[in-house]
Amino acid sequence: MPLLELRDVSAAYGNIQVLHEISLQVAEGEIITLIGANGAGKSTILMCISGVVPPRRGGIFFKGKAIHNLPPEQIVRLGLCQVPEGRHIFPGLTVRENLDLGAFLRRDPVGIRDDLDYVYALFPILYERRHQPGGNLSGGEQQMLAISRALMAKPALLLLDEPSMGLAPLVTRQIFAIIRRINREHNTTILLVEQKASMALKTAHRGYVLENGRIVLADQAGMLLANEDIQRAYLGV
Amino acid sequence: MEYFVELFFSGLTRGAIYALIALGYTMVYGIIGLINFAHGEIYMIGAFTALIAATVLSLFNLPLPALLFLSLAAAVIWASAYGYTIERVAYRPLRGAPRLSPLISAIGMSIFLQNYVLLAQTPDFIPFPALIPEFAALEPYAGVVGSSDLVILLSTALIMLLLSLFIKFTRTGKAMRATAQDRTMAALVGINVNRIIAATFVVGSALAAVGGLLIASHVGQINCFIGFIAGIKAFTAAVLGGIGSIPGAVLGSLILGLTESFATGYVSSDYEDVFAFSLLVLILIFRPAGLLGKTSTEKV
Amino acid sequence: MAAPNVRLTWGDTGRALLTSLWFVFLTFPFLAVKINPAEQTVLWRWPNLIHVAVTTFLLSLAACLYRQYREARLDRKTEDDLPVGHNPLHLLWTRPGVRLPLLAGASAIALVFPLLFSTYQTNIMITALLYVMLGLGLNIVVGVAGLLDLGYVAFYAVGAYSYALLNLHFGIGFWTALPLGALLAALFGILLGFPVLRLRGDYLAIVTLGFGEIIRLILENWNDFSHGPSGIANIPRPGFFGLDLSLEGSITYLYYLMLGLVLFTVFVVNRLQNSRIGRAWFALREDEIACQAMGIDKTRTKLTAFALGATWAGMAGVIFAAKTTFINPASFTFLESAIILCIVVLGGMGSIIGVILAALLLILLPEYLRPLADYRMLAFGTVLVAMMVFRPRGLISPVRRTYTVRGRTISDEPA
Amino acid sequence: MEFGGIRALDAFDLQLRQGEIVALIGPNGAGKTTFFNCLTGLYRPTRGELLLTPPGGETRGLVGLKPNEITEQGLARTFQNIRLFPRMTVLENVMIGLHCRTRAGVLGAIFRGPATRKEEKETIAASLRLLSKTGLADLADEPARNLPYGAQRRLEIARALATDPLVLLLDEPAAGMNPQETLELDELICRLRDEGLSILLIEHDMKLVMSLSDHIFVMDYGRKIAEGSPVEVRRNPEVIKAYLGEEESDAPA
Amino acid sequence: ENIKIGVAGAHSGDLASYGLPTVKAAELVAGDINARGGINGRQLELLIEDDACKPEIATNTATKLISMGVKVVIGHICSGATKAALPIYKEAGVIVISPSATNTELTLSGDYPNFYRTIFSDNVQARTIVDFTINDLAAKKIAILHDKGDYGKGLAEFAKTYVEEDESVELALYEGVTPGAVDYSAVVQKIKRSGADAVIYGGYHPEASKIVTQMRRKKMTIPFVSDDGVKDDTFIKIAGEYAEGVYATGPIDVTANPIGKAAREAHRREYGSEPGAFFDNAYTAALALTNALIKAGGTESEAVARVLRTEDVATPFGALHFDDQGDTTGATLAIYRVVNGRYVPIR
Ligand SMILES: Nc1ncnc2c1ncn2[C@@H]1O[C@H](COP(=O)(O)OP(=O)(O)OP(=O)(O)O)[C@@H](O)[C@H]1O
Ligand SMILES: Nc1ncnc2c1ncn2[C@@H]1O[C@H](COP(=O)(O)OP(=O)(O)OP(=O)(O)O)[C@@H](O)[C@H]1O
Ligand SMILES: [Mg+2]
Ligand SMILES: [Mg+2]
Repeated sequence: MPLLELRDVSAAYGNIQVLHEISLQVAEGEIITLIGANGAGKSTILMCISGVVPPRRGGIFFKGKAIHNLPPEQIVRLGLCQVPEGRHIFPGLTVRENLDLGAFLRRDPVGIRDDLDYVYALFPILYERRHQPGGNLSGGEQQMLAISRALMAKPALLLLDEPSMGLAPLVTRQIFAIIRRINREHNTTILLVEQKASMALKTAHRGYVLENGRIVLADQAGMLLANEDIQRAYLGV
Repeated sequence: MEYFVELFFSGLTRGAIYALIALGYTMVYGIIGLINFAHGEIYMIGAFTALIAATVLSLFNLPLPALLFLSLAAAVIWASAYGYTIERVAYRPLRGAPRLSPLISAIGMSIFLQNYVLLAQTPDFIPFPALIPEFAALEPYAGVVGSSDLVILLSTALIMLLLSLFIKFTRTGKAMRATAQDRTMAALVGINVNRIIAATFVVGSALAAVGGLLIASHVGQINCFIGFIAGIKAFTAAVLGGIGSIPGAVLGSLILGLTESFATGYVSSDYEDVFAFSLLVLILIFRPAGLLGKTSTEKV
Repeated sequence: MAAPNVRLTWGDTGRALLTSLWFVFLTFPFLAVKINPAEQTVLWRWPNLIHVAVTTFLLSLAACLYRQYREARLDRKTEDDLPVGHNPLHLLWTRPGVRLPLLAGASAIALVFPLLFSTYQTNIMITALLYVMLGLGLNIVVGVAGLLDLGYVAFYAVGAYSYALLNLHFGIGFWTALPLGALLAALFGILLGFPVLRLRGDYLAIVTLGFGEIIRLILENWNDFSHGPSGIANIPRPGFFGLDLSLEGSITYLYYLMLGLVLFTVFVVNRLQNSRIGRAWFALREDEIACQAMGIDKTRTKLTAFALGATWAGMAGVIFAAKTTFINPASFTFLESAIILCIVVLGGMGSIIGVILAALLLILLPEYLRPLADYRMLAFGTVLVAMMVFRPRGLISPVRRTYTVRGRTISDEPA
Repeated sequence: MEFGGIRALDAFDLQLRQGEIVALIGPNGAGKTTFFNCLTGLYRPTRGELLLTPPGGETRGLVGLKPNEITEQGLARTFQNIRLFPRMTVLENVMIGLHCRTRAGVLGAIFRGPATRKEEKETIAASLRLLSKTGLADLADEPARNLPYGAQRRLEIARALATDPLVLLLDEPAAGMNPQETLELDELICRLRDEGLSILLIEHDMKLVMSLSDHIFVMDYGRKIAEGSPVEVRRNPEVIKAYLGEEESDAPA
Repeated sequence: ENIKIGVAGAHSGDLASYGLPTVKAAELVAGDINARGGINGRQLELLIEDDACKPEIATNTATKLISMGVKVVIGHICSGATKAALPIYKEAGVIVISPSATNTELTLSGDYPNFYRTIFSDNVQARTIVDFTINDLAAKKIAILHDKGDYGKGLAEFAKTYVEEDESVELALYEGVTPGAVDYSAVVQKIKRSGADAVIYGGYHPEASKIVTQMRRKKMTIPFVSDDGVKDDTFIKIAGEYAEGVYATGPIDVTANPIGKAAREAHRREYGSEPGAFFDNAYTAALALTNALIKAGGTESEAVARVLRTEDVATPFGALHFDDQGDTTGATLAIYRVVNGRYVPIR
């Protein structure tokens, strides 16, 4: 049984349908990447999974449980966590409080402390800025904060929406390393949406290609990397 | 000098009265950014419930402290229930609507509640029993400060302290602040946004009810329209102090009360509200986010 | 289309029962008990609770049905890929064949209204038109430029008092006072706007509210200037080329005058909205910082909106004074501002036709609800809430004007 | 420029000549966006000067001017976190850009005289031209918020161009774009440069930066740590240490 | 055809308690006459219209009544609303009798020949209050407060003039308080500081009771003299023990007058409650009006006016008619004092 499964999911904003019968599976321990042009509907898929944009039709199953009718907070409770596009830092809360909120549903103070140290170690700048309001961080710092906040939840499945956006090359590489690392060390399953398709495909096990709200291709990451059409369309070769 | 002290204390009392209402106001405002015109009506409902409870209970010849406690409990319970229901009926369906729509809904709610109480009870002023006991020890200072003034001042200080601690340190408090800033993201970290907003209304309404009882007992009379002016004043005070800030609400209220008192004392009470509002304009010109509001430049 | 499939389950009924119990609890102290604190007596009114229980039970069942119906409809529409979430009134209005006949019919009725109806009806229609004008004026400030003004009534008062006082002291007539009142109100708008327009959102709201109160308090307290709370009486009605008009005549005259002014307002507001300056207002409402970066002078643009809005309030004030022939500060309370704001929001911020509909609705409704006596305001409050709950975006949502033909490619134009 | 004790910008200086593309790079939080904000008048620098010399004009100081005045002087920008007018149509967004180059006032709007009508027509035509230049012409009547991310970025550029600038400031224009789209952006920027526009670019996409820039400034902690041609900068050990990281090929395997 | 009588005033909202007693008085009087066969066989029909005490609504009310063919009106209740409505009535030749509009200009300005009232005007009441305060209470320094309202301030203005005219007394303080405020201690401190030995208050009882309560709590015992708006039993209930000794003017006590007594009994019988504010004035207005209609044999306005001006009619306030300005002849004003929780007439 896959950890996450989407069956024929359709979604719309108002009267514009953006997802058409999306089906995909994510097995436990996998890193899956979702690539596609701007506006293909990648973020919308993540929002559907998290329950922010409820799908109009189709089913979403997490750990075998139907979640397409649940509100976001209950989905999060099941161990699914998203780093949304645009970061969504709580601007008036300090960096530390932002991180605490990531662990909102957790009740193990010791574990939370450890994880806090862990993310501070990953991103020392956050430690430096821990008493500063999140809204005043630079774009890249905010991205680091958003990822760290999600890590604080210790999710079973992590949804990452363009985590490298706005990050310096050095940090981007760091982020991908971290993705691999948490996947390895914590066995966190990851669904990754990324524009830097080559890096994403190198990191992921499998990938899906999305075009105009439809999945047009699904394969092992290596195969996709080698696919010429993909190279032309998404890798800028 | 004595006159100054007298005016100072009357200003303080007035300010503390405003603060009792402004605290709940600023909480609700802080979380959904809604100028909740119905908050004043919740205060009125609280005061009325206290009166009704006190009248019913006084049939049983209870001692004053028991009467006070039970009326307070009734006021808090029902005011919270009304706050919760209003949120449920008039504001929750409007999440995601344009910013001004809930404002209109709030105005409608406020009109509705006034007239509901008017029809169910009476449009006239009715006497409110002195539920706050007179302290004999204060008798010599009666010219300056009365028992109810003191009780109001102390309650305000206590409530402010508890509320600040609650907001700053409890899980619910943090969830409230997070919800206030980014509702989608709050949901994405596992906060039940609807429940947190409802909780905020319940807490805010409970505070309004406490205020309702204390103030009505101090003033000695209520009718179904007292909420309106109270709401406006609380709103002013909350903005003055920096909306969403708990100590700000109290500070704003005290400044408002003192201004009015000194304006009356040294100039004329004809223009006390003019002074109050002018001060508001002046302060906002120099501190556009209120006294304790955050003025940091927006990050772009 | 088949009727959507709605049915009530036991669960729904149970929920309705709980709701009704909740409301019984809620209303218990107010409806079941009636106190007479003076005599320390209590009157128990148990039957009231039964009414509450039954009414809320039925209402929540109805609400449940309505929800199901709506959901069913939504569902089907996505299947057929039909537009969702559109508002029937709006759809009707934008349908090509409907708009013109509707407009023609409305204008025909408007033209012959005084001939068909009694003086009284004409009189309240004048009031309604007055509020249309106020609503359209405030619409510039709130609906278009997005500045929340809770003290709009101050400018209305400025207009009314300019006419009353100018007439009292200098014998200035209506037609001279009309532009003067408008001008004075605009001046006040600028005066207020200068210091406060850099405030954001609700901070602006409270300051404007305060300003409205200040104006009213000054009018109330400064007897030598404004005659205080007892007001100014015997303000002349507008003259008609020096003719003496009967009561009926002058009301009819005022009606047509008002109709003309409303048309003028609609014309002006419409042109403003679709102009360079109107675009700047819209943009300002969307994002101030981006606006500045695009070279829009924030302060000046806001001031223009503020002053223009005030101008209309000033004019409406002059007419108000001329219509009632008596004014006192009590006519310019916050509630008045609130009602005008309701008109704007209910109309669907920024939509002219919406504002007109809302003004007619909100002004005529209480007038015709008058037989309900004390239940009138209760009903009014309920209507406001219900309207917002069912039409959160207002009666008619404004549509952005489009400048190109949809689907046409323009890439062949010179780059 | 300081924020409550944090010095975000520290004695930083930079020159940009006409028709040049200069890139500004540096680690996250280095103060690049802050520099833009100072340039465009959103923040007021604590010390220092900003000078603009239009071709054939005299040098003018920009410090102390309001943001809209700076735009009028010929500086236009895009934002790192997109700031469009979401509920206005694409075309209108661009027309707003033309606001400071048009004149019609309230009276013009009401009476709509021939001058106003002409101006309005020209505004629309010019906006449409800009849209086709940025490849958005088909979307002219969409509300801006319905656009996909990449298109929104291009719309921001179109809107900035509409203010008829001498200098265009781009804050991470390629963020959130896939490589293919980035290539298109590359072309667009080149084209703009060829038309004589000077461009100051903040970007983390090194491929784009290296291929476009005539000159690169590198900053860290608000200070300049290096400058030079792309090749020089790429080799600079300090830049590698602070920003680029050890060379490792980004290209697909 | 019925004779239509308009009854206009505030019948809903917070001011309803001032307007509804008038409706009841009119109903009682009209009911009596109709029971006796009406006027010349024509029944009286009451057209009751709410003006919410707002001038702008009052004009609508007036036009509506005129549209319905009304020739005589009992009302309006508030001075402002009355002033707004009067020009409309004047033009239509409608006669208006108000039970409660006290503004002096209504009669003294001469602008409204069609207007009559059965209540004393502000200047008369102010005169009485000031005279009483100076002569009977022997006050030397007087503080005058008002509630900034139409009624309260109008009265206070006159009181101020009269106090200033009198060389022997000093105006210690003249100030408006904000109605609805939660606390008046600052004003009270100010009175104390002014050294006043009596307070005259123009306004209604809610504010009066707050001010008196705070004065007494702050151990200020100087006399508090107020007006008809305070001469209300609610005032005593709310101010409780602090109400003791407060003076207020009001219409003369009608409980001894047979007509007044009968009217009040009829009210109790019919509505099961005690009559409210201005009931006696309204009853008087209704009696005077119907008497004029009977004597004039219809609603012809000149004839009705003549009767009103010349012929005495028996009312709860005794036999009276109206003077040329529209005020009643004869004394209708008395001074009361709170003694043991009740208003007792002292003059
Ligand atoms: N709130 C919204 N309202 C209306 N349409 C929207 C909304 N959000 C997204 N869309 C539209 O839905 C489509 C899919 O958007 P989505 O954000 O999922 O794309 P994406 O694949 O994540 O693109 P990107 O790479 O730019 O992030 C786009 O055409 C977009 O315009
Ligand atoms: N308004 C502000 N208030 C407080 N601190 C600020 C503010 N604006 C920026 N800062 C701080 O200044 C520093 C520089 O921010 P800036 O946005 O200029 O970085 P940047 O170079 O653009 O980084 P990135 O590449 O991540 O966008 C950051 O550490 C940020 O926290
Ligand atoms: Mg996306
Ligand atoms: Mg930046």
